[in-house]
Formats: sequence, structure tokens, C-alpha cells
Amino acid sequence: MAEPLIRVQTYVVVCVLLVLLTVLTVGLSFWHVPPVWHIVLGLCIAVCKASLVVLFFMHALISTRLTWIVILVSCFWLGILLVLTLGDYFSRGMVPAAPGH
Amino acid sequence: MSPESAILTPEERAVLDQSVLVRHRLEEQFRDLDQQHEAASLGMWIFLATEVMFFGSLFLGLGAYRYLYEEAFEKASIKLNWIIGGTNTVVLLVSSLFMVLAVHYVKLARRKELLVCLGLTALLGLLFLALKGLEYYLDYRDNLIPGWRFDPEEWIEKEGLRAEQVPQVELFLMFYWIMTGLHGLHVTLGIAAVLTMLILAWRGHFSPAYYSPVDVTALYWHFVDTVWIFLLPMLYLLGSHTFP
Amino acid sequence: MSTATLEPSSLPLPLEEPKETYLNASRGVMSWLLTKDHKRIALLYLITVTVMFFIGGVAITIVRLNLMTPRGGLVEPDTYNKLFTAHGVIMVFFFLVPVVPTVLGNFCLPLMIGAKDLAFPRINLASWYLFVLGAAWTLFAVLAGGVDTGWTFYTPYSSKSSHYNVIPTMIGVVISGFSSIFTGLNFIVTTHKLRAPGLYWWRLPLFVWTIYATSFIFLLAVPVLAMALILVILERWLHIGVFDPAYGGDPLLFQHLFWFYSHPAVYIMILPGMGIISEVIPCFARKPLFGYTAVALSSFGIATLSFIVWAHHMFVAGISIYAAMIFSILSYMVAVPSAIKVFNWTATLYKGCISFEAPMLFSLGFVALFTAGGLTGLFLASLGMDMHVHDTYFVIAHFHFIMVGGMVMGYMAGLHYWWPKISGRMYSDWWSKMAALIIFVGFFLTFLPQFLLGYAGMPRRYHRYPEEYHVWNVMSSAGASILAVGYALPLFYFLYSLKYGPRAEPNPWHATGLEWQTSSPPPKDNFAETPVVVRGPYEYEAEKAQNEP
Amino acid sequence: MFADNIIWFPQEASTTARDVDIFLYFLISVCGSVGLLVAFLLIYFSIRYRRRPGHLPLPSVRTNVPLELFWTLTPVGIFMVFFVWGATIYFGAYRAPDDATVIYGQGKQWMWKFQHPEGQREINELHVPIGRPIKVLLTSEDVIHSFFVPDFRVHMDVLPDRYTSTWFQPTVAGTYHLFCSQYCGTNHAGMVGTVYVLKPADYQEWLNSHSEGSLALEGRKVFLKYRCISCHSADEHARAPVLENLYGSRVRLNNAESVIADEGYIRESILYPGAKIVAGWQNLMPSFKGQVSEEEIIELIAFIKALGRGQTPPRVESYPPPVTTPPINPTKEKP
Repeated sequence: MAEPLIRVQTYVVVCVLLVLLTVLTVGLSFWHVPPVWHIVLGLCIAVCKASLVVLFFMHALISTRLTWIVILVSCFWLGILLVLTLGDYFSRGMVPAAPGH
Repeated sequence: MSPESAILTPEERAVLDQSVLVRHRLEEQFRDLDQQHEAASLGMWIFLATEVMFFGSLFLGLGAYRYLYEEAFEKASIKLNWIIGGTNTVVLLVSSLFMVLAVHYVKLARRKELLVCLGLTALLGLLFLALKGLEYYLDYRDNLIPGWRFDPEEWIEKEGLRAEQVPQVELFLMFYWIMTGLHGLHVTLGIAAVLTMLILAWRGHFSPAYYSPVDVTALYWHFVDTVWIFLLPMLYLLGSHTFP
Repeated sequence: MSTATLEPSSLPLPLEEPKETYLNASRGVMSWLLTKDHKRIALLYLITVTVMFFIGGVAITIVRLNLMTPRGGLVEPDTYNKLFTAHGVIMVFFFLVPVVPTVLGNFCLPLMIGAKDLAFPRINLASWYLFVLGAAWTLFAVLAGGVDTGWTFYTPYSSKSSHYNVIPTMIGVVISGFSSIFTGLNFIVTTHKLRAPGLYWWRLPLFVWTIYATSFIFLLAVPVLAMALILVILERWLHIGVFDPAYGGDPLLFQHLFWFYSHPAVYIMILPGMGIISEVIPCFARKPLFGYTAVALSSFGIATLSFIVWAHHMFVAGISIYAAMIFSILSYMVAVPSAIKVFNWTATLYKGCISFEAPMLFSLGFVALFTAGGLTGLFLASLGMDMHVHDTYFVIAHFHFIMVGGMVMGYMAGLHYWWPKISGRMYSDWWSKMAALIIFVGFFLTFLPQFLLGYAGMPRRYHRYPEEYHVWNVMSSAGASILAVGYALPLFYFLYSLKYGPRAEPNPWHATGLEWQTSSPPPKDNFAETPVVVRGPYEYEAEKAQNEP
Repeated sequence: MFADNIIWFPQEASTTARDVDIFLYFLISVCGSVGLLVAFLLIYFSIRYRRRPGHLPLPSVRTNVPLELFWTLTPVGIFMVFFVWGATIYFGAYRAPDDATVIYGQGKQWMWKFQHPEGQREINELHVPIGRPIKVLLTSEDVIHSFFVPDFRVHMDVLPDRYTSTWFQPTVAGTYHLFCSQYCGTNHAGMVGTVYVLKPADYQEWLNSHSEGSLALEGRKVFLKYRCISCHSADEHARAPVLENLYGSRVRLNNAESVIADEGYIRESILYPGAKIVAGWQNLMPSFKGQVSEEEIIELIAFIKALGRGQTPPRVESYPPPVTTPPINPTKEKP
């Protein structure tokens, strides 16, 4: 169990990539677009960065299936919470003839 | 971690397992150190799943209110200090690199590198907290603390917000303080854990056969890093910045 | 602890008097307070939750007495509100949610999978301390002034109007929530990593399956509740709106977060009960459980689906109708796995060889009451019907059928089933059967009238009510007094059995689970040697073939 | 002694009540049969297969996949029927007919206040006529309440800072309970009222004897009192859109979106004028939050709803335009 399977160079490359993505996401905030794009782009980049951290730094890439299940389950459940609740918010205004329902 | 790899032959391994040094670190409910390590690692992963939901509900609140109050959230977000926020991201990412290197070196039984990496991780963590403290001070100076140092007039006059949007700004700042505060608490606990590992490593507690505390601490540290990765765009980068 | 017992002792243990048990392995108060033994921790929990159960019971007794007359003159309205809040908070967070996982789960899980202990014994002990701390905070809040928000803590009432100890209560609930998280974590890791050789997933007893599914809910749901309550605490404390509309907040967001936990929490309560029933029915019918795989998978179906139905508590709360429709249809889906379980339990009885000791009586009561509660749940899942019965006594009756009828019956079944293993003593057969009957009858008398009350329109949390609801309320209160007797009885005969009960054999029910293969009570390390499993969990016929003369 | 006032079943006093009850009978018959079947099987098996001396368990089936599928899929099918039926009723109870009479209701700790379109105000009482659809538009002044009339089978939470609505069409004259069913504090049980359903003639008589001037008329007074007319005038000095025929129309906003001018929109525009600005106009209007009461808002809404073409009151000398307002927006366009 004790043999490291990822080389030091890989870790360094991943870290450099992460820093570059950070610079990119901060840089994009200087781009004047409708604010919703800041959220979309920012979250996309954040998901990429988080994936890099989880896959390489947290060794998910070389982990057992069980670890993968834990990761996927937590993402899925977070998705349930976000999608179903925000779904209520997004669809509340969809029946305009019945005020404020 | 990976069942097929082994730096030691099974015979060597058996000898090591029986050695007094390793034996007294095996809890009685486990069969061997592998089982113990897998249990500890799985336990930490599951704990992190819990943490995902914990922070997730805050992100949900932030997201829902961002949807309802786009303009106020955008203007309030611009007021946050993106320079410190961005720098802190880099600080945490680099600390994560050293953390993962620490795990790397403990597996290779390279004590000196292990100590250096753990030390740098803790130092960068402290740097993060220091920058965070500076940022909090600047927020204090700039009247960004809802309920304590906050000036509604400023937002109406300078930012052109309407009176009813001021509470929405406070709402955003409330989320900012809660989320960064909670994250800061996690960083603090993480630093404590890393320092504990440093002391244990100094005393020669770890070996390639027994390093699960370092591994588990690293998982936690990386998770805290991941949370910050999402906090950066959701708090600091909601609006369009202009060059100062 | 020192080194583990590794010497194989192949001798059968002496049946009459096991020499070293977990109870006498070490002595003194500190040996209990600092124990890492899951069995002792289970007993610590047993004492704590029993105390909480009776405190919550006293609160509701006064509430029911107050409702004997329409004018409700026994207590002040304010006191009444504090009493039902105390009842709800204590019963939900400090009895129903923790009771089976922490008492029976803690005691039985390692025994059932052939492990020496849980994976993290220290965390297990710490969970108990957290639980006690949370309980103490909450009791303090309830005694020193009281809380009047109801256990649902709905904002904006809880965040501004109510002027009592909301913050301490919430802190208590959050602390106990962390206790649940750590317990769940411990159980999941233990189930994954510490199973005995040969104990594959499809050989796990169903109690282990359901405890696993319960832990799963603990881990994913409790953090959301904790966060929601922390936000309310901050809102009250700093006077900043998170959920208060006056500050731009949305009170429905609180309801979303609250029910994201509190609906799955219902399944936290009922799933372990289902697991117990799945153990007891095969044992007393001397038959393998019908449809083992379906029952095991349905536990997971329930655990998963329970997370996507929460907003059926909010059908008339002002959510979007599209969301309401999605949640209604999903709520029906979660009823399917529950139905599967009921049908399989019933089918297990078919062609069995059934005897009726107390655990079996409680289990049959569970199936009957759970079925009634589940079927009325279908009424509530339907949008058109919920529009009428929402927040009335119909809802009260429904969830008490599930939680008290189902869950407490299941807990009683489990406690009676494993008591010989826990204490090493047998309790009175006659009294225990009487208790089962009294609870069953008392339960029906208490809660059946509440369905009628609810459909007739009596809202919940009313300390006085119009005259026409009088008769049903009197019946309900009368039933509650019978129920109280039924719940007090086991306390007496269990305590009596500790001193005077006959010694229990290692396997008094001739059951097949691993926990019955060690002495009663078990030794500190559970098994003299690690058992090896070679067959499924409910092989009663194989056993029969060997043992029958 | 109890027998006189025992209640077995609530009255069916609205059209919705009929629908809900028929659905209830259906649910009871289906769920009841399943429940009785399970109960029967439990008892029958318990007796038939009880342990007796010399009785051995019969060799048994472990599992039966077709049977498992049967009792998995059958409930799914039945549940779909339940869902569709229930959702239909809910949808019907959610959308009020267009010709419904609108009554405004406010919940506050611990009373109900109602205002009729003709201006009558009531506290903890609500008078409605038989046979006419009534829409109740609800808001709360403090915490969440819930409007619940068991005999009508309608139920809707009442939220602060927001409008919700429900509707019913009474069918039987009589008096009915009105409850607050969402726990709202100390005297929650005291937040009850009475709904009086009257025959149309009696209702008219009641209206006449309680007449206070219609809600729209009261709203007109409020409109003048707060000097709304100074800007929302129908002449060339208007600094704000004319409000004639506004209600129910589609309003184009300056951010290229559009909204239907319903009660919620009008309320929002009074309290938070800058939130949705009509295309071509500037954000000049001050917020009236904290100045107008919820009741006055309701009266204003009633006034605006009733305001037809050419009915805007003329500006008179006693209400001069506010001197502090900036110059008129030159690019204004008449909506």
C-alpha cells in the first residue's frame, strides 16, 4: 500500500495548472459581460479545479471503487439539494396570472 | 490504498507487522494495519461527504438569494477584496501541493522531506489566516460588517442602490462572513492537525507501513482547499471588476 | 487497551454462568464513563434515551390532559405551547432519531457482523458525550423558561417573535446532530471494513442493512439541518435577516433546508425498526425471510427516495405548483419500497411455524400500525387531499402511526428480542405480552380518533378548540393514559429481570444471527474467536434439520 | 351528553369540498381494502400457522420474482391514479376563475382582517354569498399564518411581505370555522374566525348595512392623500406612467423584460418602486414602505384595478407637484 503511484512532477504540474486557472478565473471577472456569466464561468472553472484537487491531490485517481462511490454520492446528493430547491425558486414566477403564489 | 502495489515483500511485511513498533499502533478491533488504514481513510472520505452537505446548504442559500437579488449581490461582491481573495487561493493551492508531497515522502520513508513539507503546509496555512485577518481588517475599515459597521447611506449614495436593496447587500455580506468564517475555522483546525503530524513525524512515529494519520490529515486539508476554490467565484467574482 | 485476545479457545462456553462478560470485565464508574466497548456505550445510550423518552412523555401527558376539555383551561396557552415544543424536540431529536441506531445498533452491529468493536471506539464514546451535552443544553432550555416555536422552528416566528430559549435549544439539537453524524460514520466504516470472513453483503442480516441505510441518511441530511439552525441562531443573535422577509430573506428557504433533513429523518426513525422486524419475524416463524434481496434493496430505495420528497410538507406553503407536483409524484415513489417490505413480511408468515413471544407480538403490531400509517401517508402525498388535511390532526395521527406505532413498536420488539443478550437475563413472559397488548390497544385508542379529528378540521397545536371536537379528544386522551401504562410496564419488568430474572442461554430464541453464537451477555471482545460465516442470515430450515429430534 | 356535538365528518360547503370528499372515498376504498387485506393475512397466517406440538414448518418458497414484481408495479400504477386525481383537484383549487370576487385578507398575531371590494371591513368574520366564486388574497403582517376553512376544504399559508391566494365557491348557507393552522405563537388557538355564507339577498342586505364606501373609493382617497396624482396624472405634466387600464395588462420594463401587472406587481411598485421600472421612465419615485399600511396598499390596488380610461382624478391646486423632483424625463412614452 505504501508505494506512491503519482510522481512528484505530476503534482507540481497539477499545482501550476491550478494556479493558472485561478489567474484565469480572476481575470475573467474583468470581462464586462452580464453577471450571470460570471457565475457560470466561475463555477465551471471551479469545478475543473476541484476535480484536479480531488483526482490528483486526494488520490481519487488511484483509489478504490468505494472512494469513488463516496465522491459520487456526495456530489449527487448536493445536486439533489441544489436542483430541487432552486427549481422551486426558478419556477415560482411561471404562473403569472395567479399573483404571488 | 491500492491493493496491487507493495514496496515490501509479503515476508518483510509480516515481520514488520509483528514488530513491536507497529504492533502497538494497531487498534484491537482491526485485523492488520492495512485494514486500519482503509477504515481511517474511508471514515475521512465519509466525513468529507458530510462536510459537502454542510457547506452545500450555505451555497444553496447564497445561490437562491443571488438569483433573487442579482444587482445588490453583484455590487456587494465587487466591494470585496479580490486581490487578497485571489492571493489566498494561490496560497492554499500551494499548501496543498506541499501536503500531498508530505504524503508522498512519508510513503518513501524520507523523514527530512516529510518534515519540511509538513512545516511548509502549516506555514502557508498560517499565511492564509494572516491574509484573511488583514482582509477582515480592511472590511472593518470599509464598513462591510452588517449589523456592526455598516452604513446604508453609503450604498445608496455611492453605489446607487435603492433603499430596499440595502438589506440584500447585508444578506450577501452575512453569507460572506459566515462562509469565510466557517472556512477559516476549518483552516485553523487543519493547521492544528498538520502541526500534530509534524510533531509525530519529528518523533519518528510514521513509517511506510503506518502513515494513515498523515494521509487522513491530507484528505481534510485538500477538502478545505476545495471549498475555497468554490468560495472564490461565488463570493468575490460575482460582478464585473474594473482595473483600479 | 492492551493486546487482543488471539488465543483460540475452541471449548464451548459454559452456558450457565459466563465468567467474564462485558458487564464485569472492569468495575467502577470510570470504567463505564471512559469505556470504549460498544456494548457499554449502548447501555449508556439506553439510559440516556430512556430518561429523555419519559421526560418527553410527561410533557405530552400534560398536553393531552389539557385537551380533555374544549376550553383547555389546565395550563396557560404559553405553557401549552412550550409543552408541545418540549415533547416534539425531545422525542424527535433525542429519542426517535437516536434510539435504535445508538442503543440496539451500537450493541448489535459489531456482534452481527462478527467484529470485536466498531471501527472507531473513541469516536463512539465521544458521540455519546456529544449526545449528552446536546440533551443537557436542550433540557436546560426547556426547564429554564421553555421554547415555544414547535419542533419545526419555522421562521420568521423562531427568528424574531418568539422570546424564549430558542438559541440554547437549537444549539442542543445541532450538537446532538454531530453525535448522529459521527455515529453514522462509525457504522458505515464498520460495516464496510470489519465484517467477519465469509460475511458477504448478501449474507448480511437485514438489521445491518437498515442501520447502514440509516447511517447514510444521517451523514447526508444532518449537516443541512445543522446549517439551517446555525443560520437561525445567527439571525436571532446578530439581528440580521437570513430568512426574515423584513430583511429580504425568504422564510421558505428555511423550510426547504429544514425538511431536507426532517423528512429523511422520518426514515431514520422507521428504517431501523423495519430492520428489527426483519430479524424477529423469520426467527419466530422459523422461516427464511421471504424476498431477502427485495427487502434489502428496498431499504436503499427508501434511503435514496426519502431525500427527494421533502417539499410535500410545503404544498400549501407558497412553493411553485410545478415543484409541488414533482414532489407529490416522488412522494408516491417512496411508498413503493415500504409496500414491498410489508408484503414480504406478511408472506414470510405463510406456512411458518409461528410462536408468539413478546418480540413477535410487538413485530406484528409494528406491521399492522406501520401499514395503517403508510396508507394514510398516501392521502397526504396527494396534492388535493393535503390541501385539506395539512397541519391538522390527520397529519399528527399519520406520523404518530409511523413513528410511535411503527418505530416504538419496532424498538420494543428489538429490545425484547435482544434483552437476554444485553443483560444475560430473561424477563417475564406474561408481563411482556401484556405490555405488547396494552400498547397496541392504547395506541389505537389514542390516534385513531385523531384521524377523524383531522379530517373534521381540527388544526394542530391548538390549546383550545370548538365544542364539536370534544368527544374525539376525550377518547384520544383516554387512550393516551392506557398507552402511558403500556410504556411504563417494560421499565419495571426489565429492571426486575436484571436482579431476579432467570439466566439467559446464549441463544434463547434459537435464532441464526452471529450475535447469538456468543455467550449471554457477550465477553468484552465479543467472540472468543473470529467467526467464519458460511451461509445467509435466516437459514432456519437448515437449523431445524440439525436440531429437530 | 357528548352525543349532541360529536362531529363525524365536516360539512361540504363549497364546490371544492365535494371534489375532495369524492377523492377521499376513493382513497379510503382503495387503501382500506389493501389495509384490510394485510390485516386479514396477518391474522389468518398467525392462526393457521401457529406453532403446535408436532407441527413442523412446511418447506417454503424463498422468493418469487414475479410476485415481487407484481406487488412492486401494482402500487406504482395505483399511485399514478392517486397522483393525477389529487393534482387535478389541487390545480383547480389553485387557479381562481377569472370572474371571482376578490376579498383581501390579512393575518396578524392573532386575528384575521378582511376587506371587501365594496369597502366593508371585518375582523375575525367573513361574509360571503352563496354560489359566487370568492378569491381570497392573503398577506401577513408578522409571521406565517395559514388560512383554513375545513368545511370548504381550502388551505393556504399566509406569508409576510408576499401575496398568496386561494379561492372557493360556497354552496350551503351557514356559519363555518376559519382557523389559522400554521403555528403562529402564544394565542395561535385564538386566531379563529367565522365564515358566514349568506343567500345572495341576505348578502346584499349585509353589504348595504355595512357599507363604508367601496374599497376603490377608499383607494382613491389614499391615492390623493399620498399625492400619487402629482406624478401619475393623466395630463402632459405626468412624471410617471398613467395607471388607467393597467391591471392585468402586460407592462414593458426598461430592462427589455415584461411583467403582467397583477396585485403583487402593484404592491411591489408601491413599496419598492425601483425594482421594476416601466420602459421609458426614470427611477424617480420614492419608496412608500413604512408610510402606507397593508390596508392602504390593498385599497390602492382596488383603486388601480377599477381605474378605467379617462378616470384618473384631475390634478387640483391643493396637490402641487413635489418641488424636489428632478425635471421630467424627455424620452417618456405613454404606455
